[in-house]
Amino acid sequence: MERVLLEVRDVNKAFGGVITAKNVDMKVMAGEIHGLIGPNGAGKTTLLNLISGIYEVDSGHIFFEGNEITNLPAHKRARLGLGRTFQSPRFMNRASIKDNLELGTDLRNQFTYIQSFFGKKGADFYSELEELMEIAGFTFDWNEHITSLPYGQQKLLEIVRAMLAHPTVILVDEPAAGLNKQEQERVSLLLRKAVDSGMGVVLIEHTMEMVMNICDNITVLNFGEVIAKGKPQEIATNPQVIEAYLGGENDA
Amino acid sequence: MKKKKILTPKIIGKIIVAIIIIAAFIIIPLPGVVSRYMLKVYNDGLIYFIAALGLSVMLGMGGQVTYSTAGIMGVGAYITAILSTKYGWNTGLAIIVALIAGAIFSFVVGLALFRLKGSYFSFASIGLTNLLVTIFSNWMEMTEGPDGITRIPKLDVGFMKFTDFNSYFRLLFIIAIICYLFVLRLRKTSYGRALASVRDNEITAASFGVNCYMTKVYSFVIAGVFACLAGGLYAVHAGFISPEPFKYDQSAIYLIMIMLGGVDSTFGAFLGASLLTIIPEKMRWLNEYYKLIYGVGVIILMIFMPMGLMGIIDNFKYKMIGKIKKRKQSNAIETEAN
Amino acid sequence: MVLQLFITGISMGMLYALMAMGLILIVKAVGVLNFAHGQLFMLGAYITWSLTNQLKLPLWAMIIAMIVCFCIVGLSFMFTVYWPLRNSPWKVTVVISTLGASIALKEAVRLIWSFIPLLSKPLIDKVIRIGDAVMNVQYIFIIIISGALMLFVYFLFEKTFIGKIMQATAQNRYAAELIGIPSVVAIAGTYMISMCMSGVGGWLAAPLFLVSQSLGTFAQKAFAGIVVGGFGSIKGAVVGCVLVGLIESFSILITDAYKDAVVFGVLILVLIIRPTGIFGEKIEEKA
Amino acid sequence: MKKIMILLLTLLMVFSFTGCNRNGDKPGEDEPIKIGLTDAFTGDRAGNGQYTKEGVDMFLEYINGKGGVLGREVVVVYEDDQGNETAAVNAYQKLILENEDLTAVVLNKYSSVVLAMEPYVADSKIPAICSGSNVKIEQSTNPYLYSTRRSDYGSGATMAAFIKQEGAKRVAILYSPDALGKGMSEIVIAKLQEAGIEVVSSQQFSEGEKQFANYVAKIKESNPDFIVCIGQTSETGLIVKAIYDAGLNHIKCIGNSAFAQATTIEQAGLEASEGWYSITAFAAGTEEEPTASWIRSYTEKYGHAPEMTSVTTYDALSMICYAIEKANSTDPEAVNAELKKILNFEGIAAVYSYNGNPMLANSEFVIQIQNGKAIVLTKVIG
Repeated sequence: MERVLLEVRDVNKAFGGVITAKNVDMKVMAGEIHGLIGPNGAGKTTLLNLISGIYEVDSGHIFFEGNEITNLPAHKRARLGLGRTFQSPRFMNRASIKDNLELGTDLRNQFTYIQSFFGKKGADFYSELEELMEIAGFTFDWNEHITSLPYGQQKLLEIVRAMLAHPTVILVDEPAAGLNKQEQERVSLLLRKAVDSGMGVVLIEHTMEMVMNICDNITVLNFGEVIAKGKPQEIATNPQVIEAYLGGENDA
Repeated sequence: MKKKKILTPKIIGKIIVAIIIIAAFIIIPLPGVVSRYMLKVYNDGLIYFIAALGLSVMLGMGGQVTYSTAGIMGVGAYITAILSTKYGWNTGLAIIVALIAGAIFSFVVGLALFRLKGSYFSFASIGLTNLLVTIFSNWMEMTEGPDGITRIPKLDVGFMKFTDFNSYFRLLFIIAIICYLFVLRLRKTSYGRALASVRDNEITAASFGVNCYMTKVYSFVIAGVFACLAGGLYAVHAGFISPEPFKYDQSAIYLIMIMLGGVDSTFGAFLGASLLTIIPEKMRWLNEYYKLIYGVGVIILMIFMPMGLMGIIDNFKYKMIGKIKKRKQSNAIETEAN
Repeated sequence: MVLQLFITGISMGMLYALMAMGLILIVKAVGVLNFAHGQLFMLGAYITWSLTNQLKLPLWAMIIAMIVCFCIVGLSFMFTVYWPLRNSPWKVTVVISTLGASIALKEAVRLIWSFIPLLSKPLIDKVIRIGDAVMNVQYIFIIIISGALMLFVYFLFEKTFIGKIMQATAQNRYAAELIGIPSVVAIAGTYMISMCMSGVGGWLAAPLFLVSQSLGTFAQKAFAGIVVGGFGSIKGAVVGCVLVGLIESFSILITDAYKDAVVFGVLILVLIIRPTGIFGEKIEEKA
Repeated sequence: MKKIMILLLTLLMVFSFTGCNRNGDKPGEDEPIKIGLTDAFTGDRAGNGQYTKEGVDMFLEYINGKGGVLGREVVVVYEDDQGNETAAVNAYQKLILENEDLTAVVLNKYSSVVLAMEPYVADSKIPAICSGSNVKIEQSTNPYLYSTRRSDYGSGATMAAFIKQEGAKRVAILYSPDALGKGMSEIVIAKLQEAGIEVVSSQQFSEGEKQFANYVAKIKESNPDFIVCIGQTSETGLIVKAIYDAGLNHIKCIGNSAFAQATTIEQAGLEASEGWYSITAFAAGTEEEPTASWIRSYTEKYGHAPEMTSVTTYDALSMICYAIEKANSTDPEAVNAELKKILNFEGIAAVYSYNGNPMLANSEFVIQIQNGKAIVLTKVIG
């Protein structure tokens, strides 16, 4: 099903003199893990912030399921089905794990505050949560403080929380950073599960091994510009990409 | 890992608390149990508690420091006083109108003030309080200026009269319980979670569909309604109001009540409110030194108990559960070992 | 009359600007507004009164003693109110502790110097006439000295190396420490300068408004000036405060009693139209 | 370290619950006669409380030196009303509820504070003598309320008459934002218009004001030939200095009683206060006996001249003791009845007599400040 979920068309963004995005084009298809790679400071996270509405674009357009969301504020884009995780996990660290996860399900149910006050409960998400936790490979005490979980588990839980919100597209920012081999495997499984249930995934990641074997399409960014697009195999052999990453063969 | 229903200890805890509350409700207002002046102090304490509850939604759940509690309390008090003395309305009706007016006023002002963030919002709320106090002290035709309004009639709702401190104590007690349950309920709703997410990080909140700006404005409205309710009840209780109790330095007391009680807990607001009304009475012998010790005490409180009394109790509970769990795990390991 | 309103407005504006400068230094160094700033201003007035009237120091000796006292007060204020809380995860604790400090300072001053307002003689007790307007010489001192102090602080922070250190510590204390800046010294320096500025403000204002506990109320006008001028920019604060002084002064044409209401009304209006103030830039929060 | 601090704080709170509360002792034959007193001992108006206390100590020294009243020692119970209406209401209720055997109460001079307490004075049925001068106190029908002052109505009329006598044509008025300012300015304006004198500007300055240059500039703009100022002692010094700085001291200026007090003259300075007129029940520089000798002994005892509140408190206490002796009992009702019979009682500040309304004083002085001294020009009676 070749349906375009998210399209970024000719987007530019600069902070003062620093150009972080220069006429960037990107398309994310349904049921696809779209890799977004590039050296540090290439503007990957900034692009994610532009898509999720944290920053406003200087020029260009962003389309979500066909309709334009360029000038929508961040919370409206989230409500349309745009999920997001962050480089370092962001939880309400003085609240319990239950409250943090329910922040995700609130996004799915989208009840008004008054409905929620008078006890309107969404569908029971425990079974779904158990299924996802099986993939994530760890359990937790429901009322425990989030800070009691180790870093790796927090990263995984952040993906689970984003998935609980049933987004159409989920933007994942370096989920495997700082994780051991086994946990990285879990991340791939989770993202595969997300794609199987119809979500589109935009994955920023540095561990090439993971990117190469789970991504369906890849866009490469360098200094805010798209320098290559295509299947993982094409990208692996593309001279420009190698040069951008390794700083060129003939350098000393 | 499903939500376990821990039956016994929590439920028993709740029953004990309920018994204490009902006992206090019946015994304290009985004549002779407490001196008439102390009863007046307890009533003041309950009124401050209601205002502090409103602030606990904004500060405790939403992380927004505001100095406008006393100012908006003044709005409620003056509307109630003016309607009941100058226009002869029934006091109960006047309080209800004060609530509605307070909600509208807080909404409009909230829209303006929340264009600012962090400390700049807090001290813009100081500007708001000063603006209100200047109006209270200079609009002689309506508010009688610094002389204040005297002889505000007691609450007389047809079938029930609350003329003396004892009956008024019971009314305040019930209203305080209702407000307390409302805020407790609020924490568990999607609004409570949205507000907590705004407190911890607005960007995360936005990416979960929370409209941070409006969420903060709604919390300002809730705090405003509670403050106006407290203001109206205060006017009727004291029978006299002047601009004095609604000034900027009075607003500081509500903030300190929440921090003393414990910022994260609704019960903390009650603890803070009752302590800060009873301690000044009992510390009369300090007289002119009282304020100095009070100021220094606030600094010490922030250094050693940033999460307030309830913070300590929670830590204590948390450590205890930690110990029990460890003991369970250690004997689990022992049983496995042998 | 308009000339008189203009002169009074400018002179009061410069006084508020002096306080605002001290306040902004703390905001830049610590990230939180110091709610005890008005009381430090008042403390400055009382200290200088004691130095001149009780110790009978000549002017030049008094100025040196004054600066030394202000540095000591600035340091002790920092080590009691800010330093123990520097690592607290939640900024509100620092805000409330400055609140506690403002209450304690007001009472301490009342106990040491008693509550009867004290009279302090101006440097030159003369009044000069400009057209039909009149200006107390003390105002000229306020304008000159506060102008000089502001330039000094502006250069210190923007141009000198020490200024760079202080700004670096202010923006990111953790990173500054990583590259070897002793953040204790930098922040202490900022607090000392801030106290000197508000202390000098107190010294200059005392002859005009008597030395009393209610001097602290000027802080709220200085706050208003900072918002009107723009977040955290030193230029913005000075212009904002002078504007607030002028608004306050000219508001007498429309109302006599509601003067303060006009000032704070304008403050809230500015918030609605241009929340970042005149010079403030929109602050992009990093994701 | 953290543990010790928490322990200390919780101990502090526990201790505070069991804190000592004074129980009222029962009246007996040799028990001291208790008179209540509320005034501002803290807050911005705390200076007033200090002068009141000095007046009380002088009276107690005098009366107990003479063997007290009815052979019993006289004692004064203090309560701090912080000079603001809300704290005053609390303080008064605390005073009454914690001391059941009070014979009478002395209140302070701030009319808005007294008016706030007035309903509670009526409920407790204990005679209270204040030193407020507001018209609302004069019109009060509360049988237990008295004042050692002449009402603003009287002083306002005297002020207007004096201005007329001085041949003024254009009068500017600047008044404080409280009962005193609002009340008195209305009467003065009414009386001046009756006498055909034009009121060229009338301004109410904002509360806690410090910068009067702009108000004075507006007065200068309306070029008056007479200036009337009404305010409390915390502002009067600044107003006089502002008028002097603006170069208006060639214009005659008159103020209410606060402008005749020692603190005002000291704060404004000798040149600035030179020539100011004032309508006051008491002036520290008066030569009138017995006031002058009392002032000398006061200044010897405390090292500074008394304020009006010192002498009005002294007179209030002496009237209460006089009524106790006449009623030969400390029962508030009996003492209250005696207070209603007071006629030409020789006080320090004035001659007091009850004639139907709470205002006991009916004499006042028109004074002028010459070289820092308040010189009595005329004495106004009735």
